[in-house]
Amino acid sequence: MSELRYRDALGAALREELHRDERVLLMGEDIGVFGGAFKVTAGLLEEFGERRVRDTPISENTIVGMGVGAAMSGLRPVVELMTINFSLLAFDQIVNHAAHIHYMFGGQVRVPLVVRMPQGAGHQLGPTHSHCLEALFLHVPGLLVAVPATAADAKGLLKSAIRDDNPVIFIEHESLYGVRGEVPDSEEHLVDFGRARVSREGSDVTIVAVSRMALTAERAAAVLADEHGVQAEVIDPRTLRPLDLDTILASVRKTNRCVIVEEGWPHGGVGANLAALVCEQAFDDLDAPVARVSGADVPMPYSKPLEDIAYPHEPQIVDAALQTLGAAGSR
Amino acid sequence: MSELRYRDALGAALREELHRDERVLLMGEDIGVFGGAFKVTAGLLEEFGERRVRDTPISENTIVGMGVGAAMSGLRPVVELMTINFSLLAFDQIVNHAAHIHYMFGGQVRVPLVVRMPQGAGHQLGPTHSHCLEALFLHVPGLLVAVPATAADAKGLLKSAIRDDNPVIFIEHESLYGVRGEVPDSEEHLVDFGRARVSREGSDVTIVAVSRMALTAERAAAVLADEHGVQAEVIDPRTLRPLDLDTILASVRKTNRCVIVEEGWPHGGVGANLAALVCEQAFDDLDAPVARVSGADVPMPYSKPLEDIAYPHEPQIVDAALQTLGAAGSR
Amino acid sequence: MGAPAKADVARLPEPDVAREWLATMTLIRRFEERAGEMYARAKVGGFLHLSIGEEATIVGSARALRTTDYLVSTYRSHGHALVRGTPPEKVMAELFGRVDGCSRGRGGSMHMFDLERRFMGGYGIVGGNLPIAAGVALASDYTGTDEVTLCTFGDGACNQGTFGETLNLAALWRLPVVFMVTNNQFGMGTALQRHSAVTDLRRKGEGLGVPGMSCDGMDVLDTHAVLSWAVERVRTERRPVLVEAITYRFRGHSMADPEQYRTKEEVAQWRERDPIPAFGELLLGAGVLDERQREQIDADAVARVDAAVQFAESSPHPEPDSLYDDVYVLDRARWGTYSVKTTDPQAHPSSPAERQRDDAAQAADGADEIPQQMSDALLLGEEAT
Amino acid sequence: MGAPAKADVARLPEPDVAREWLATMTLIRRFEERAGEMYARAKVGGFLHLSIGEEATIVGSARALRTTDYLVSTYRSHGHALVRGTPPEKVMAELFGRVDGCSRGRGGSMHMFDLERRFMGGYGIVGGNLPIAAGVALASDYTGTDEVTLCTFGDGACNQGTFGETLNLAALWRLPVVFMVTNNQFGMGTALQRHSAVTDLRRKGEGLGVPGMSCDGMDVLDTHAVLSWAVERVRTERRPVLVEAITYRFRGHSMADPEQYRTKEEVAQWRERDPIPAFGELLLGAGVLDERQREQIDADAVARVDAAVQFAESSPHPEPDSLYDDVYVLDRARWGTYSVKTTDPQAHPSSPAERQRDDAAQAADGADEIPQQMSDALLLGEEAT
Ligand SMILES: Cc1ncc(C[n+]2csc(CCOP(=O)(O)OP(=O)(O)O)c2C)c(N)n1
Ligand SMILES: Cc1ncc(C[n+]2csc(CCOP(=O)(O)OP(=O)(O)O)c2C)c(N)n1
Ligand SMILES: [Mg+2]
Ligand SMILES: [Mg+2]
Repeated sequence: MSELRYRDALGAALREELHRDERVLLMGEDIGVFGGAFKVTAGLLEEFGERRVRDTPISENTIVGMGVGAAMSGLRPVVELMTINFSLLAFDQIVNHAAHIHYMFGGQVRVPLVVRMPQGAGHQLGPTHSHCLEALFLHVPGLLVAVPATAADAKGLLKSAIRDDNPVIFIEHESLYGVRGEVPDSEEHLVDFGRARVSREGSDVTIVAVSRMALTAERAAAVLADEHGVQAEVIDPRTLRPLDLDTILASVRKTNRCVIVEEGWPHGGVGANLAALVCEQAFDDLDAPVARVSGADVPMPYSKPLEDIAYPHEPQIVDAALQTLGAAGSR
Repeated sequence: MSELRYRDALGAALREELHRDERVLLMGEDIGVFGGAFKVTAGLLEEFGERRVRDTPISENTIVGMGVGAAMSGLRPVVELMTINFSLLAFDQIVNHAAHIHYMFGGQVRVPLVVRMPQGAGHQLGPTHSHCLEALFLHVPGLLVAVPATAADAKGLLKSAIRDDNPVIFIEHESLYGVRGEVPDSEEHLVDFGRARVSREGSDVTIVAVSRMALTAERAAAVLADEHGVQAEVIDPRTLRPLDLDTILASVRKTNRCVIVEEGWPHGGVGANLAALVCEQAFDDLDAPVARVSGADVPMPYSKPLEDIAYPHEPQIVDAALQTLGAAGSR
Repeated sequence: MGAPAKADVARLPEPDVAREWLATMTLIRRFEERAGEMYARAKVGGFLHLSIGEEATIVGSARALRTTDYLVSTYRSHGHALVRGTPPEKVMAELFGRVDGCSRGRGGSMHMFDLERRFMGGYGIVGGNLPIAAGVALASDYTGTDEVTLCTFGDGACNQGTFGETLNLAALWRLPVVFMVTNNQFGMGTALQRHSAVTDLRRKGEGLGVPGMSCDGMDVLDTHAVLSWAVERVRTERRPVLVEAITYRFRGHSMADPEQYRTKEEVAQWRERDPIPAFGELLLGAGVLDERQREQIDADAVARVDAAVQFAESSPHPEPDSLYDDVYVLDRARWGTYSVKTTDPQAHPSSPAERQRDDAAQAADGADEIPQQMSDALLLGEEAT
Repeated sequence: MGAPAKADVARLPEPDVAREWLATMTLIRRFEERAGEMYARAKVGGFLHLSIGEEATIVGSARALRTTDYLVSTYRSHGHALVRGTPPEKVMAELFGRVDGCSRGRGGSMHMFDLERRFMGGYGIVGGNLPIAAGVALASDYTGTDEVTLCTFGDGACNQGTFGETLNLAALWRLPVVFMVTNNQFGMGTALQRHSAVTDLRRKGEGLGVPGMSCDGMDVLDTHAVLSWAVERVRTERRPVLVEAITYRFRGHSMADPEQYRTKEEVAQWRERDPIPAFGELLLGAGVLDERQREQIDADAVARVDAAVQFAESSPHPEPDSLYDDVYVLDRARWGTYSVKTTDPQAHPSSPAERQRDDAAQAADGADEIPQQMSDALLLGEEAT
């Protein structure tokens, strides 16, 4: 085990996979000479050279599309988009092409492409640079979607993503890059897609939280325990496609209460999707409606106090959990 | 009242608004000389000339972006995208620009833009031309989203959309273009956004169905009544933003059962969103889990028999409704 | 037509090769004519975009490639599959939506594919294939081979953002790709001069670092000569080139196009330059072909297409339970839920009674208001009434 | 520096005008220097992109416009707001995220806006502003006015798909728009020759029907002369033009840029051509300005910026309950649910205790691992350690 920043865990995953497999190459805006807008790729150009680590022009749709073509031809490209907001420029290549090519050509060809990008608010980057858009990707069959919250998952999931034969949307979080965590040293430390992480066990309420919110939820769970005597079980799904619904359902069957926490928009978000699934599959086990805590349904404002209230913090999670408990027996 | 095809009702709305308001103009690929890929705009070039009805190059992102700029400057552009699948090329202008400009510039400027486009399967157009993507748009604050199912709504909602000061995503359905329906003749026949249409009253189960599925659901309701003695209430929300949740909830409070029907993908779809909202708001009124009927979670295949089973027909809706009834009292 | 110009004869390849070109153009023509008939008989669904009139651009360019080179096409790609050697049977079966189709019935007319023959696909999104072709070329470059990728697209596609993005990147990274604009004078119903400010499409790469040239796309010899030069230049100099092939689409954009955007006279004029008879005459005049051989070539093409239709007819439809196959590559132990099945495909109507009810319902909602064989017409808004 | 060349003097505008240009360039410089300080003191958050070194491109171009003309910019747009006449107070208040900011604190540095002064906005998406500018020009054309739109963007933006799409459409539709590339030699850390196959950016419009020209973006006179010509040509001939202004960004891309992609020598060389002292010298030499006036201009700028900071400091933060304002225009009777409020903004931490707990939490998840004023550094990955 080593203590690594999330950013460096990602960098280590890239470095190891570049070493392991000659077919892996990186492409993206300012990932080379500049070292990456968030420095995830720092040092890799120096180590692997211009053939494997490629600075691109600002042409998101084409960068991703070239990744698709290269992947179809046997390479394993990892494309970095500077933030998830710019992935909207590449949405055609991601959805109409990367996601559907394997199916539409009858399984003849594979698209082992990884598209990495960070999301998230908290740094006053305003309405064009702050959104959490995982819900747009989880909607699309053919994509895998990872949302790592810890350094260990960042590394293990990224390595798995690069080795996977499906196109993977790999969503990092800007506020996590500096967070340290224990990371297994082994070059074969892989984290499987479709296996949730139970970061805290508890019997009173299940809290499912994605991306950065997994950490916020853990802190909320500590408050619930310390101040309210409530034992929350905290689940980080790690990947939204595939989804480890079994782990979530098992927990809900135990706690009979469920709170879902996401940073993105509520209408048609991750929370709506999980709430629908949980209500469908565990209806008789629920003692209260599934509660959702989400980002506010607004473009992210620049103003610090407005931004602060536009995405969830512990108090909302604590409140939501207490509400599901207050509702117990009310039916 | 006149009996009009859905297509012609849309054409009439465009014609009337072009006459009424000099600021209205149309832009899109092949809407003029060709008369529109689906002939909605047929005859308008001849009637209004090249200034008001503009054929564009194949440049989706720029066509929408020009619509944004023109709308900011006081025009009321209506942009046609040939199908919703191509809107993914314009996703940046739709989300990062059209949806957010009013908010991000502090309310100083408005974007009264309408983006019209059809969606839907049924004609073997395969994996790049058949998807239903309303869920991608309803996720985004700042957009209004309309999904008219009848000729009268097509006309009335389109006229309202053109007169609205917000950017509107106006989603038509390819299989509805030929369907006839009664349409009020008045040039002031407007259908308000945010008011659902109850197309059939019933007390046993609420069926909420969007876009083309609203008609499929009506037929399923007839089968439920005729063959199973079940009285279904069928609700077409008409618009997904704003959403007339009140009408849906009132119905669920009466029937205690709810089925949601959509043609698009299930993961993070319209159904997930509505199911989450209904479960949250009417938890204690539900006698069975909210059931969802949706398109299959696959890129739409070309093969006729595969396409047939990849989107919902009446039997699935009937089954889902019966299931919610069978589940009654099982709690 | 008289005796061929000496210059033309001098440009002729070996007789065998010349005859093969004629045979392949003829096969493509006959194949597409038959596909059109099959469409009218509702054996083929969806859209059907024919390249009738453009065969010289297809054969002239593809024959400039080695078998190890790659070809990337658009939704108008039957000919591109055939010229690469995909059996007509598999192409026709794809049009029929059958399991033996070259995309297993999943893609249809717009999405042909043949990995083995390095035909890297037809794509339904205008402009979507350019970055993909550049990616294929990147892989060739990365692995140090001397393969070249030929990427074809239409005049209308030059206006798509990917055009500028991809040409710049290909020039910057010196990727071995030939960009070929099949300029058939229209993007759907929009004439070239109504969609592009610059109509001399060779020039489209000037600001992007990609030199351009043109060829006569009605002349397989000229197309072949120019493309051969371009392909070899790209192979050795490793810089992309843009080639405009000037041609004309004889048929509508797709099957039900009323073609109000052009005159019958214009079409007739271009039809006089039909590349297949023109090349046939040239070969006859040059003594490379006799009348009997010419008829044989045509008869062979027709027979081959007959066989293709028979094969397609007898190939089964995909099984319902294959619906979820190949959404994902699932080749080792897997966890989690990949797909959400809120409707079970097996549960869809299958009994005759249900099927009948469903058909009636379809009719009521307008999908089948019009006979099946006119479904394209419906989609294009032209109704049977 | 010696006496100015006769040619330069001959090009000078009226003395008042010349002094106004110098004053505006100075104001922009002083404003941005102060903004940088305010950023270091955590008064400003997010990204802060300065145009220091590029002032001549801003003033030279904007002064070629009439007040009825439109200007559309990028995320590097403080100067564009100021040159149009937006009070420095409102621009600084926007940087401070206050209600009196020119976008009411919603947009920040990257999203300035002033409808009244026809400054149609700064946009955070590279290339996103081109179609918008063309749309503004379309509206001018549609309503039959002779307004012109000036659209500025960077060398890096030329590689975005919208560049080709928009230039073609503007040429095809003869829209009154001047496209101006502010070529500051870099897109972030990527040098021009590493992101663009053609580095002579004038040529970028050649295949698109848009003629190009260049100007010396370090020389306000040359910039003004070329842009004036371009703007008037566009106004009368109603065809777009592309102008490349060759300049240099003296500071990092944004605040915490370590600038490893260029040498100190290169920066120093360009700094010798700093457009503000250069123009000052010219005016002095031409007798249009004396030393005292020059100092006064600078002192005025500093005073104005002082006032702007004071104004911004005293402007209130937006009220929490304004969070949902202006997501939609809601100006008449409305039905239905527009926004889904699963979290009530009022419920967020507000009591000191809660706020404290939240701060600690933030620190733990790394957001504030680094002092607030280094948040940009964090975002750029350069940590305080
Ligand atoms: C992104 C996108 N926009 C629009 C369409 C609809 N469409 C299909 S073909 C076509 C015309 C293309 O013209 P061109 O590139 O010249 O090719 P051609 O059809 O002439 O071979 C259009 C607009 C599409 N398939 N994809
Ligand atoms: C679509 C998009 N991609 C990437 C970015 C990140 N980004 C911001 S500025 C920039 C460089 C732009 O360079 P240029 O156009 O030359 O303008 P300059 O910053 O030099 O003024 C990049 C890549 C962005 N904001 N938008
Ligand atoms: Mg064409
Ligand atoms: Mg630049």
